This record gives sequence, structure tokens and C-alpha cells, in this order.
Amino acid sequence: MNNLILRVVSKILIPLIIVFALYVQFHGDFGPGGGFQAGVIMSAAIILYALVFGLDAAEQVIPSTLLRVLASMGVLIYGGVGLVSLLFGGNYLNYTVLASNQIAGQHLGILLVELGVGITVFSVMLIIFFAFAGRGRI
Amino acid sequence: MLSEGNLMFIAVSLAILVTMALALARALMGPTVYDRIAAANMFGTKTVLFIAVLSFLSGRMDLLDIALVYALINFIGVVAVLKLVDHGDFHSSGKEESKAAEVDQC
Amino acid sequence: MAFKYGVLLFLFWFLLSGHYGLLLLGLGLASVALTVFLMKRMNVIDHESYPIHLSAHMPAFIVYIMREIFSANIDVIKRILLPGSNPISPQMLELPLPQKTDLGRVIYANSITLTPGTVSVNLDKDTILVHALAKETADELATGKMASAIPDYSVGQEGR
Amino acid sequence: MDFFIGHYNYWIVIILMMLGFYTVISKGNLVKKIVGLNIFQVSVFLLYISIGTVTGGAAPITTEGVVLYSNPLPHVLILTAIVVGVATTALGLALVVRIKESYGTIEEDEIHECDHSL
Amino acid sequence: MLIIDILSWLCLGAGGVIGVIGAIGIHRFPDFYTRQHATGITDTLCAMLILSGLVLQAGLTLAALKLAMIFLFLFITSPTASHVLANAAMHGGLKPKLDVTATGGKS
Amino acid sequence: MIDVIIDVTVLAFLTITAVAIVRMTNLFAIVMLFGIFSFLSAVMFIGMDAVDVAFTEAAVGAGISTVLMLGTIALTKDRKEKYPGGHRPWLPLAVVIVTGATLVYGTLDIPAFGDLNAPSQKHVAPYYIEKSMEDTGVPNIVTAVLASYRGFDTLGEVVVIFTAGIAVLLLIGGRRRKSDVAGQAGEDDDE
Repeated sequence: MNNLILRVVSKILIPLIIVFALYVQFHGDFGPGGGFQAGVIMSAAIILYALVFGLDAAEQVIPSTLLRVLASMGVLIYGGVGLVSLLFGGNYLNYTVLASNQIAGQHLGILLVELGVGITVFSVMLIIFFAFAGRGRI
Repeated sequence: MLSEGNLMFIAVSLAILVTMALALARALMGPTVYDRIAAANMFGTKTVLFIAVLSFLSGRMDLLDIALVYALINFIGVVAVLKLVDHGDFHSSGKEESKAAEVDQC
Repeated sequence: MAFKYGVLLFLFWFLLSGHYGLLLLGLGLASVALTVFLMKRMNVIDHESYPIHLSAHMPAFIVYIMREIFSANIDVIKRILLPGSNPISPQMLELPLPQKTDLGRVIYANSITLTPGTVSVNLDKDTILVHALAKETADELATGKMASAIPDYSVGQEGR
Repeated sequence: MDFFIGHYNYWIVIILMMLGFYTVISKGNLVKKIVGLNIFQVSVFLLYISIGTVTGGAAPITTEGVVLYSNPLPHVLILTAIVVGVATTALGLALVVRIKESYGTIEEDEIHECDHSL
Repeated sequence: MLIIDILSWLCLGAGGVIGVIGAIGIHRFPDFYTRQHATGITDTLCAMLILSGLVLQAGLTLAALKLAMIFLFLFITSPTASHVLANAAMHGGLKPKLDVTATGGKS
Repeated sequence: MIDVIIDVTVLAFLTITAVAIVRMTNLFAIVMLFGIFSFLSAVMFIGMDAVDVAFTEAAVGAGISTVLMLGTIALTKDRKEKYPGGHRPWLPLAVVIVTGATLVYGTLDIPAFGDLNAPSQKHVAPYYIEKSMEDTGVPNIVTAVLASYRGFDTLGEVVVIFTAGIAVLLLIGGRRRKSDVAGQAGEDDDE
């Protein structure tokens, strides 16, 4: 898009949106937020980039193959945390065994699980957007 | 839950509700589709203010994060509309002058 | 450049966070690093996304624009409430863009939009199309007083 | 009066639900059907959250000196449901796009005509 | 303390009133482009007054900082959104109703 | 009192918006009104103390859903609903009224809104509220329940999202061949 104002303002805003999304991701323990919201906000930042600078530019920043890998990786991180806790002798997705005491283990587990959720939501939202936006392109 | 507290916050939240009602009326009446989009955008800004006031009314500062989200990403919808009007799709990068989508104006 | 930018973003995180444990600060650093990496890939780290070189001129500009916003608001409110004595006369006018940098142009256009009564409709290479609510506001904008108040310095000639 | 105050929330939720339902079953345009489905969805979210609300309760984030919280369980269910809802809505919209590509229309009546004329 | 309270109440009250006036404006003005100016009132002065009233209430806390950020972002995004919308309307072929009696300006 | 006023007003706005969406025929306008609907529901969630839900609704409603619907409109090229009246509105109307009446009849036995002694507040929620801090050390109870107590549930949801993403990719992902586009919309698979 050839709109100068939009280009400059998006340049200023996109990094702020991304940092904010990551803040939401990691502060889900204390206030409202968590992986689901963070993934959506982060993908909104990339969607803004794609709308303003063109879809091709956005696909160069985050290639679709990488997105597909990330989407599966998020689910794998989630499942993997469960598996690791199984290996450590706990129940599936019981994070208590991940660290020396219960609080630390739970905290670590929740952090990792939320990370997996965030990655999956982010990449699936972007996959969906790229599919819609790229349709009809030859 | 909201506490009976500061009269001024209550007054302001009611004033914002009135503003929202008028913006909603504009969104319903149109007449052009751009009026509706403008009203929706204005509604978004008023939601930011409303949530900010609500956070003081209920004493929960966490709500400011939600207001911040709206302030940051509310205008993406408008950008999408411009892209649609200019190019007719989301994938052209802007160099070529593709045919614009005709938007019905009512 | 990227490093300074990262410091700025980390400041943003720091102000948002409100929790200053070691873990969260580390995560903050990681987040900022990821953001800067993405920004580098997007190729958007330049003096437009990071207008620190204007910071010396910003306070004066902010005071100016606040005053303008205030008086313009009063004017439009009068036109809404007393349409009899303050009629509207919508105008379209094309103004020259004296700013040399893109950032200056954007600040100018956004300042025009920020003051109610004038909305910038289209931005061309060196002209700007403005919709004004009344002839008086259009005339005032055409004097170019606002254009000269915009901080417009490219990186070489900043007056720090 | 107490009864009314205690239940208006549910009733309006039901009205919204029925508006969405009506859009889905009576309108022919597929995009509009999906918007109707979304209205229905939001009303279900509102119903769940209404059930979990406690008068005078705080949002379920542990803070010093607060003892009464709203029920966190519906929040968890709906929080995930919203994002899942968007993903499934996108799936529906993708189907609409494919229908448009092979039938050339997104009006239900014309799709039926196409099917019968085969 | 009392002075700050009164000041913040004044800000909040004025903000609310101005918001309502702006909303009346979007019903009084004749066409899309003129309505944008009324929307501008609610986006600028109204938001400014309400947020500064809240900042005065919050005092020197993290909440005040977040309010200041909301304020800053609103002031970056809202004129951009207005401009983008006006631009889209122009490209979409919506003609503004201009005052033909007044001279000057562009055709 | 004020919370009741805000609740009722926002609910009224929601109803008005929904009625307008049902009656409107311009798809652009419908999408924009749906954006307003989403704002209102976020405010409603805040009013009912569901901060996390409101956050999600805010992010989704402002960032994603509008863009996706506009993308669909752009692809299908239809700007207006063609048969706004429907053919016979009476049958669906009757169905809707009967269903609605049944549901209202069902609410008569529901405990009042905000009742602390409702059965739904008595079952597992008190345990979560009491124990989550000492079990997990996470102040946000919603996060604790989401990721720890009900981790399986969330795992399922994430897989659903993942599957939806794959399905969209299968349906409309990938570029179309030139021949498909030339010979009018591709008849079948074009991957």
C-alpha cells in the first residue's frame, strides 16, 4: 500500500504490539493474559505488517513452512511437557515433578505449557490469514 | 464487582455510554458504509475510555491492559477496509494498480 | 542502532511489567531480543520507526499541538452547538508539503487530522489534500503556521 | 421484581441466541449465516459467564484481603472457546470461499438450483 | 489532595460532556467527511480530558503510566485511522458535499 | 446499582446491534456491526468479572475476526445479500419463538443471577479458589485452572485449533494454477 502515513505509523506500532504480546504471554500468571491472548495479539501485529507492506514481504519475514513447523511445535511442546512429567515419575501433565518443589515445578510447567499454547495460536492464526489473503494469487 | 464509590466515575461512565449510544445510532443509520466504519472505529475508542473508567470504578488496574490492547490494535480493521477499497484483495503489494473493489455506498 | 532500539523496547517492557523478578526480567530481555530480530527481518529499524533524534524538539511541539487541539475543539464544538451563528462551510484544499523528511510529513498530516476541523484526506509527493469544516479553519491552515511548527530534521542536521 | 432483576440477564442472552439462530436458519447468504452463528456463539459465552458470576465477587485473581471471587471455571472454558471459535469460524469461511469458487455463488437458493440442474 | 480531586473531577466531567457533544455532532453534520471532524472531537479532547482526569486520580503509580501509554497510543492511532478512513472513502468514490458559496480552496 | 445500569444498557446495545445485523443486507455493514458486537460483549464480560475472557475477546474481536470476514468478502466478491426477505420467514420464526419460549421456561428454575448459593458455585470452584495459590503459586486462578488443573482440556483445545488451521490450509491454502484461474473457478482440488 502506498500510504505514507500508514507505513510510518505501522513501523512505530508493530514492535510495540509485539513486545506487548510477549508481555501478555509471560504475565499470564499475575494478571489477565496468557498464551491464547498473546498468540492472537502477536499475529495481529504480523497481519498489520502484511496489510501495509504486502503479503509477500510478510511471508519473507515469516515463511509459511516455518509457520507450519511452529504450529506443530506448539502442540508438541504442550504434549512434551506432559511426557516429561510422565518420565519423571508423575502423572501426565502433572508438573509438580519437574522441579525440586511443588511451587517451582508447577510454575515452570505452566510457563512452558502457556508458551506452547501461544506458539500454536500465533502460527495457526497466521496460517489462516495467509491462506485467506493469498487465495486468488497466481 | 463495581463498588458504590466515586460519583464522578459513575457520571463519566454514563456519559460515555450516551456517547456510545449515539455512535451506535450512527452505525445503524449509515447512510454510507464509511459512516458505519467510522462509527465502529469511534465505538472502539469509546470502549477504551469506558474500560479505563471501569477499571477505576471497580478498583482493578488489570483492566488497563485490555484498554491498551484496544488502543494498539483497534485500527487494523480500518486498515483492512482501506486495503480492500484500494486493491480489492489482501495480497497485492501496492505497486500495480489493480482494480479496486466497488463498495456499495448504502 | 538496533541495540539502542532494543534498549528503548526494554524500557517499554519494564514500564508495562511491574514485576521485577530475575525470571521476568530475563524473559523480558528474550522478548526484546526476539522483537528486534523480527524487526530486522522486517527491515523497519530506521529513523522513522525510532525518531529519537527529534526528542529535543518534541516538548515544544507537544505544547504547541495541545494548544492547537484545544482551540480547534472549542471551534468545532461551537459549530455543533450553535449552527446558527457558526455555520459550517466544508472545503477541500490542497496545501504544499514543505517538510523534507517523510517523518515530518507524517507528523504534519497527523497534526492536521488531530486538530478537529481539518482532516488530511490524501498525501501526495509534495501536496496534501485536506478537508476542512469551515472556511476560517481552512484559511488558518493555509497560512502555513502549523507547517512551520513541525519538527522536521533528518538525522544529519538534528539540533541536539 | 427480584425475580426480574435476577433473570433479565438470561432472558436477553436467550433473545440474542434466538436472533443468531434465526439468522442461521432463515437467511440464505452463507457469510451472513456465519455471522449469525457467531452471534449465537457469543450468546452462549455470555450464558456461561452469567452462570459463573457472583454478586459482589471479584475477578478470579488472588489479591490480599479479598475472599469472594467469581467462579473461574466458566472463564477457563470460554477463554479457550473464543479462540477455538475463531479458528472454526475461519474454517467455515474457508468453506464459503470454496463453495463460491465451485458454484459461483454464496446464496443457498442458487446453490440448490445448481445441484438440481446437474 | 482536595485540589487534585477537584481538578480531576473537572477534567472527567468536561471530558464526558465533550464526548456527548461530539456524538451529537455526528448526527448534526451533513455528510461523511464533516462527521469525521465530530468524531475527531471525541477522539482527541474527550479522550485527553478523561484520561488526564484518571491519571490525576491514580497518582504516581504504574496505573498512571499505563494510562499515559493508552493516551500516547490513542494519539498515534486515532488520527491515522481517521486519515485512512477518509482516504478509503475518497478512493471508494465518495464525493464530499462542499460549500459552493464560499470561494477559494480546491474545486 | 450502577453495575446493574451498565449491565442493562450494554445488554440493550447488544440486542439492538444483533437485530440490526439480522436486518441488514450489506455485508460490509454486517461485518462492521459485528465488530461493535464484539466490543460490547467484551465490556459485558468485564462487567461480569471475567477479565481474562474479556481480554481474549478484545484481542480476537479487534485484531482477527474483522480481517478474516473482510478477506472472505473480498474473495467471494458479493457485497450484498441477494434475497433479504428469505422466502417464507414464518416457519423459521415459529421455530425460533418456540425454542426461545422453551429456553425461557427453562430459566424459571435457574438460581438468580449472581447467587452465591447456586449449585454451579458449590462444586469444584471453591476448591480452585482456595487451593490454587498454595498448589501452584500462581495468583491468576484462571491461568492455574487452564494450564494445571485442567491441562488435558486445554491440550484438547490446542489440538482443535491446530486441526482447524490444517483444515483451512487444505481447503484454501496453496497457490492456484494459472489454468484453474483462466478456466473460471477451479472445479476441484487445486493443490
